[in-house]
Amino acid sequence: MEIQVAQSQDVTVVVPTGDLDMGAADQVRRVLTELIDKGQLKLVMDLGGVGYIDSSGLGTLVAAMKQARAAGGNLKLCALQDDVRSIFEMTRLIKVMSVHPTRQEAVASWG
Amino acid sequence: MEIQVAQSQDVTVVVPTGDLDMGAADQVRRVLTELIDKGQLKLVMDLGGVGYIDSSGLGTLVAAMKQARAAGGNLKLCALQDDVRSIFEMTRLIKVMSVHPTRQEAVASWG
Amino acid sequence: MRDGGPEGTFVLTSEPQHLARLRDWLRGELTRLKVENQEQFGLQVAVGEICSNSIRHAYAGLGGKPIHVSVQGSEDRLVIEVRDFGKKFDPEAYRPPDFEAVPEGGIGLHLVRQFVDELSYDVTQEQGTRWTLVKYRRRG
Amino acid sequence: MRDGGPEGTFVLTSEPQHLARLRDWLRGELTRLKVENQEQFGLQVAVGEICSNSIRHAYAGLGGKPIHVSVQGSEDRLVIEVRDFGKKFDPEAYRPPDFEAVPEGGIGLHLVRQFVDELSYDVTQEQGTRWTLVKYRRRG
Ligand SMILES: Nc1ncnc2c1ncn2[C@@H]1O[C@H](COP(=O)(O)OP(=O)(O)O)[C@@H](O)[C@H]1O
Ligand SMILES: Nc1ncnc2c1ncn2[C@@H]1O[C@H](COP(=O)(O)OP(=O)(O)O)[C@@H](O)[C@H]1O
Repeated sequence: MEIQVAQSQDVTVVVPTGDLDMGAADQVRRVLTELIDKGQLKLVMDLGGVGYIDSSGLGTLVAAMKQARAAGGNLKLCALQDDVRSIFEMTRLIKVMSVHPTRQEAVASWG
Repeated sequence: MEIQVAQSQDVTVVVPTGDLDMGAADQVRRVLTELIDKGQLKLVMDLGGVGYIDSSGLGTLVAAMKQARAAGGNLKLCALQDDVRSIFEMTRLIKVMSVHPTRQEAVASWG
Repeated sequence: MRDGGPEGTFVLTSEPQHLARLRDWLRGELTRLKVENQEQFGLQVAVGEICSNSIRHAYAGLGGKPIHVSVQGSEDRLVIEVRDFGKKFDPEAYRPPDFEAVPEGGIGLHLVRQFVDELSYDVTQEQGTRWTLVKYRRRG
Repeated sequence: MRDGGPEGTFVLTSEPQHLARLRDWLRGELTRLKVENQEQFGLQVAVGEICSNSIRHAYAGLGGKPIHVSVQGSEDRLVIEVRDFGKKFDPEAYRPPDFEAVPEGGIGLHLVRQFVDELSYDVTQEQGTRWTLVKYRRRG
């Protein structure tokens, strides 16, 4: 999995490309934990390039969200593909996480 | 607290009037448990006459909802007053319970 | 139960039945102190919860025990005090509820069930598990 | 890792990195069996979760262990089998996740905090607790 990190004012946008499965979960966890540890707490994850996610991937995102929230920030999501979105719905995570249609809206939601 | 029970086809509508507080919770619990034990599992609680609810009242409704769902039914709510609705929102119960604007819609939702 | 005491205080005993009368009294006080109507409900809930806790936790549900409630208003704030005389609140033990709780485990098999019509396992093997997933075909 | 074996079967070893190749293989099989495109994603997730579980639970994360996957299609159904040879699944211990989980306790003080600006307690008394609720007044 390829992971790019972009800065949009004080918001950090993480852009993974590929499948967010058990094989990629560790890598994503490391990237997110490092950002949070460095104090980059306004995080957006752009899932536009992610066509597959499983419970390991979800677990990684939830853990990072909790970590960011505990430190006073948040991890928001945007640009979910339909299949990926269905997984967030089945697990009710869609109600718990902050999910935006586009990257622009996710970044703007920080105000 | 006054509690009326009405039958609308195979749906049982429970209509409490008064404050659903710690002092009323036991009474409501008894009525709902008795209905569920008798196999009346399609339950609607019309809260139109309830102007006050506290965590004891919420706990009673959640317990009855779980009991009904475990037996294959459900406890749905309708006609929440604004103040009462705000309590369901603050505790996120609004997302967990099935809440309808009117009694008619709640009954119809059983299909 | 009595509700004597100085103006602005209310004394109830620890039966849940008295909570409604407490709320009525509180509404009167708040109105006297010119608290807006839309704020009164929330304060009733707040004081009601604190007193319910005194009944349930400090007095373990026992009746006949005293709870004192007082309300004072100044220009910029309202101060409400609730006092019980039972078991003490232990802040160390208190954990706020986690409304964002998400099931941490067990999501995998839940997802599997969303996508197949039958899920079964055969654990009669010496070692390991054999899982069988069946999906009915859609006609068309 | 090898993916030999009879047609319709795939053998992988228990490294998470192989799951992507398993999914590619599965997609090919499902296409061959004329499974609609929109159903393929769900079946990939289902089989992926079962195999992740074999890696994580049956083999405790250890690599190099075998997992066998087979797909068979008949007129009315697809049957997918996944087989591991590690620790067995224990259905007795399995509890499905409760997505309707609601915090059972601790809602009282949470509600109090929604409605007041300060909540404090003084537990220095001999007995019991004194709670102080402060609400700022709105100007206007
Ligand atoms: N192949 C397997 N071998 C042994 N135990 C398993 C296997 N698959 C699942 N389990 C058991 O079933 C439980 C539930 O699995 P699952 O729903 O996927 O959730 P999770 O993997 O997050 O715990 C696991 O925690 C594990 O105890
Ligand atoms: N007046 C009190 N005296 C002693 N303990 C209290 C008191 N009020 C609250 N507590 C403690 O604080 C915890 C949290 O209270 P609360 O948020 O109202 O939830 P709940 O009453 O549902 O447990 C209680 O479980 C209890 O242990």
